Amino acid sequence: MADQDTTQYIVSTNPHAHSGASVQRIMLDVIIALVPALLLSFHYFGWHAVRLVTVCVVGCVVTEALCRKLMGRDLGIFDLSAVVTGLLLAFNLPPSLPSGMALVGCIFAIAIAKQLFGGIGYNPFNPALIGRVALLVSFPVAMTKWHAPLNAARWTALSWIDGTTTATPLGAVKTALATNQTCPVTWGNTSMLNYLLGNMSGCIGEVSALALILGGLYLLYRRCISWHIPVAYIGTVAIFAAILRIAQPDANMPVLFHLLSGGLMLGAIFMATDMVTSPLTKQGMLIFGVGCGLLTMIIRRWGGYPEGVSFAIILMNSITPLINRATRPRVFGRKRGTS
Amino acid sequence: MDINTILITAGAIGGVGLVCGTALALAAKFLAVKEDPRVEAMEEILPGANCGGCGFAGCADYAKAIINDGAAINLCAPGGAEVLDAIAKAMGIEASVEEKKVAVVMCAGDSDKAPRKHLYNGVADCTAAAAVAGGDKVCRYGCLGYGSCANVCPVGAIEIKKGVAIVHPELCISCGACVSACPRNLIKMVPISRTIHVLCSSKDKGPVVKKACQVGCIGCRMCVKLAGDAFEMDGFLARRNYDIPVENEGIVEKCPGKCIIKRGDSEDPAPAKPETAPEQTEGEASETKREG
Amino acid sequence: MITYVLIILGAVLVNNFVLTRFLGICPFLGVSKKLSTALGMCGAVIFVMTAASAVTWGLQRYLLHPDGIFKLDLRYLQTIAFILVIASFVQLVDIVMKKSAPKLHGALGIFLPLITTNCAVMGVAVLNVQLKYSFPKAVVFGLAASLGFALALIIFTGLREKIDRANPPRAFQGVAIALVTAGLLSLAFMGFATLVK
Amino acid sequence: MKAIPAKFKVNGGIHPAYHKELARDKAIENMPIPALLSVSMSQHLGAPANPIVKKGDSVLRGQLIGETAGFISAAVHAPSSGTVKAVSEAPTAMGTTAAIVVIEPDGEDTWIEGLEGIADWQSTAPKTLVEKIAAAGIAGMGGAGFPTHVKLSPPPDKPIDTLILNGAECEPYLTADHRLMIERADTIWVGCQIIRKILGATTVRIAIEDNKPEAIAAMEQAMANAEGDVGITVLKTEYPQGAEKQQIFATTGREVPSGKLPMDVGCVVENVGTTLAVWDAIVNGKPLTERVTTVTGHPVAEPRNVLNRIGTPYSDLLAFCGGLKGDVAKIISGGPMMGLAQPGLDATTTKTTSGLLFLAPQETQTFNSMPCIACGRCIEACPMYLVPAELSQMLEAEDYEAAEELNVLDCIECGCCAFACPAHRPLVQHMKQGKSKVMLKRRQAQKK
Repeated sequence: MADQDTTQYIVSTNPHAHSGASVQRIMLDVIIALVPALLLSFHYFGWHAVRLVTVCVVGCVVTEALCRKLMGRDLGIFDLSAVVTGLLLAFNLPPSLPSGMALVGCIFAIAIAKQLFGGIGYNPFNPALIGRVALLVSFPVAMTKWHAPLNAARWTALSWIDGTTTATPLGAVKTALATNQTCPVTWGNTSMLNYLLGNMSGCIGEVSALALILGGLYLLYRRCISWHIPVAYIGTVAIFAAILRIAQPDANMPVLFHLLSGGLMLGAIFMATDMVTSPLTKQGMLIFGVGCGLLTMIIRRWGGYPEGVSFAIILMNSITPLINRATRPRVFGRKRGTS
Repeated sequence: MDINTILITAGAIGGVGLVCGTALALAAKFLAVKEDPRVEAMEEILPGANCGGCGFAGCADYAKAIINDGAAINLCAPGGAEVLDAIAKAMGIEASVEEKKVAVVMCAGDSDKAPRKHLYNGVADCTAAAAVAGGDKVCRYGCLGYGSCANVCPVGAIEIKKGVAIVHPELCISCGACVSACPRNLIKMVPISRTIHVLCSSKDKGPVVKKACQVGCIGCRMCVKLAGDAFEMDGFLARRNYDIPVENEGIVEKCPGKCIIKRGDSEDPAPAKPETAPEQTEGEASETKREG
Repeated sequence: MITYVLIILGAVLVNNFVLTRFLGICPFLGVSKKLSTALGMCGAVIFVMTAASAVTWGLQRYLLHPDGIFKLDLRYLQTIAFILVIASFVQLVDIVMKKSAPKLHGALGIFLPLITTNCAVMGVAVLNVQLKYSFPKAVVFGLAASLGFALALIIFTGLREKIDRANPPRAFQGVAIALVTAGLLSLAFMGFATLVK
Repeated sequence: MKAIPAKFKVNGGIHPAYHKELARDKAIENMPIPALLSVSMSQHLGAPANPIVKKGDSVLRGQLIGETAGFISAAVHAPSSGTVKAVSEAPTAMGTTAAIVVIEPDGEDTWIEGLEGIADWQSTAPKTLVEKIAAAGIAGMGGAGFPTHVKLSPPPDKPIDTLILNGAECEPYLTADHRLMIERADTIWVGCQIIRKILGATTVRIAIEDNKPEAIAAMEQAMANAEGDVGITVLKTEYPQGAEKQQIFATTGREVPSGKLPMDVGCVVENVGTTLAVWDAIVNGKPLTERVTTVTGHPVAEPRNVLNRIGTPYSDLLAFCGGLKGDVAKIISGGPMMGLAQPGLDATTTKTTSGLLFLAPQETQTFNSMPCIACGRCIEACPMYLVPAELSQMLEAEDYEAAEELNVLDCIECGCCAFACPAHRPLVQHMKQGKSKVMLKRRQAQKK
């Protein structure tokens, strides 16, 4: 090294090598996993799906940029987490929701549920779900106006004629339970196929269970989520539904109905597994999944709302710090419990 | 409203009060816990800022220490003279009043004058930076400018300007938190009336200092010759003896190392409170400062 | 038996005293810094609320009510009498805790005597009267309400330890962000609305 | 005696890109004596040695130039014959400053007389053997640098039944131990028998990772006719298999209790390089004056395993390997996982310099202050089963009591968590700061 070495080298503590993982890459993987459900939502709900997705994604990203500017922090939109929140929020909205309300949902999700706590990583609750629940509670009518998929006017007319509103399967079950008549929804393998492919009324992203499972497998392969939460969650719902089905066959729907209807697949695979708001350890994730399953079925069976997935997940989000505290691994060289 | 309804109401409520009162009196007698009244009195006198300047965990802790273990009564810096007199009167002993002291950072090597050795990439905190390869400044003794002292200062009197910490004397409440926060012990408590300082702490020889900083003390002993015993040499480093005022102010211009300065009223007005984190210049390695 | 289960479910989940009825917010925010102090507070509140709802029911039925022992309608004295009883229970807890758990007593500090003015405690007593509960129902309601308070406080303490390490903008640091979190938590508890008719 | 796969395995740990192929098949090359040798007195863990020579003295190779200062310290010897140009202070690889003896070699490289080995070491008392090792100034060459004579004299109430030779070398890029095992298998085996005799250990295991088949074959061949409970444990390749506690568990299934030492479970772990130095000291009577360092990295023209004299400047080492052919972001003394980043090439090699690594910009990890997204990958990676995610957030908020309760002191700073962290958080730096603050608090508490 003849000349006086003037270049300055980077100096830091160890380690100097890295696995190459990055938050941006993880968020990109989640977006890729959501693409199948996205395309199907366009297919089933036409312009309305396109409108809602664009409004939500753009709304979330712009809100995040504004908040970061106001807080004088670095512009954090490049980690794509706002895009993921926007997509997931859009997936939880009924097709006919006005854009203005969707924007309110974005502002609530990003500004209040996430940036107010300081940005990614600090929010205790899942932003997209807080947005959805806030909308559900503030605009109950608009949030429960459903339309049948493959509606002929979905690509031509920008606003649908009101006549074509229908109730979601879970909605019909809930009204039957409330007025304790026998539930009107029939369940054969054709309806199962429809639920699987998504040919049923509901939120634009939750309809097709198959597309969501496909996305979930991609995430599992990319190690962005682990199997613990989805399996525990869906397993608990299945067992609980089976018990109810056996106890009162006429008042309760079969297990597969509960698995494929409503927001369970979307919630269990994408919302509950949100890293920031779910427990750290595998053991904690199992407890989290079981808890979500129980709460979902309690609300579906006895609660006021037809769908309990959103409430179940944010309730379990609130318990996550306690679960983390309780499920710490045994330190190498220490007996359990001794600090 | 005949008379007996009034009597009955008063009697009813009075009765309930009586029953509860007696129950509590009995409980208080059996479960009494001795409490020293003087400690509570002392707590009232102390300002209650819990700044820890006295070295105890808070005012309550300091009060207990004064009463039980006879701790020194002039440790409460923020309280200043009034608190000192009040404690002295309460304790019935004579109090010694001292002149107010302010913190001064004994280094002026900012990013223009003192080059960096390497691109430090890690937690933006002086102690952390000093632990990685001995700090990222060529000068081994200089201020690293990552703001450990500024974060600790309860009143935000320390500002980081171009990589060097500067204490604004008029804001300093002399609690001394910054003195222990600096990993390189550059901050000294100096009587507020003294305004001439040797802003360097490098014990290296002249040529080494010259390579490390443009405003370093090269140990030429000029100040000792000119201003007598107001300065004293500590190896190759000139240190200010603050007990003796400096008569010949000319030393400030004559110092060849340009590290002796006069800082009466600080050159630039103190900001109200440093709002944003030190801005991250592109050139420097990505600092990991917690914003907000 | 089923009515008691409904009362408990109603008071703990559906109409939780803190998260739905918004009673007892100041200890809820004040004590939720550390789990150990929060548990201490839960113990104190459970004792005071249950005991108070029992005694205040008796007071209302036998003293203030027109067909009580004085045959006089003294119900307008309800608040004073109730507060008197609650205050003495709290003072009792204060003395006992100072003797048995001085460290916890120091940690709770001002929030222990503050239970006297805690609207949840007073709320239970008044609700017992309004809902015209029988004595066993009133006691179960008092216990259930305090369990609801404890549940909300423990969950919130867990959240508080996470958000204390968060990095909100300067204006929202401290209690402000805690209030926002409490708001979101009560939004979550709305899921239990109309769970129990 | 066959190589048996390890029965136990610590979960956690990571699989970095190993890049061993750069220098794995390069035989160890002897580097000519550089123009200047600056021998640092801080060559090891514990108190630096005190220099006993002054400017102008002429010294011979193997002559004592720094005597031990305190119990945990090691002697330092002149790496070559020549005159002492200066005794001053210089920055060490750690960044701290320590005394340094600068020798200008005269080229003859003559050994000092009176250095003779102990021929029949089998029958010599362990005490004299340990004294000979201490006189040779041997310190752990795996990277920690713990003085060997201290490690080989455990207190009588701590019997040692198992000796483990650490041939894992789980750090990516480094191949020094790998080459040593291939080229010096038989002398390492003799050294191992010497240490076994000193400790009176019954079982001997040589732990080698399964990505070093040639090394396993060479050691198997050298130990062909060994008797007693002797064997090679083949570890699954994973970082950090070379860490003491993890290796003891993988080889014997014993878990060293927290805050305790390997001798508390009857084991001693010794690096293969150190074992070779023990052989050299006992059989030939030679003090430790040189070691093998892997100079590697994609920007290096010809990566090599260099047998260099202690005190060789890094710049000379790089020049011997043909200088740089690509631009460099980081210079590391040691491996990429636990090595020490260097501001430049002005430090010199010591007994613990196992590698000199040059990382290209795209390979280097840059830390930033992004918040933790609780993905849990650091918990999966931690070989001590700690919770780095929560610990680092506590330490960032300076909550040292809570961190102490979560056992931050058990962290071995192996770097697995920061390696796996998608948010690029400086987790190891948080742990280091946390550990020093917690230790400081404990010392202050004891003083009161």
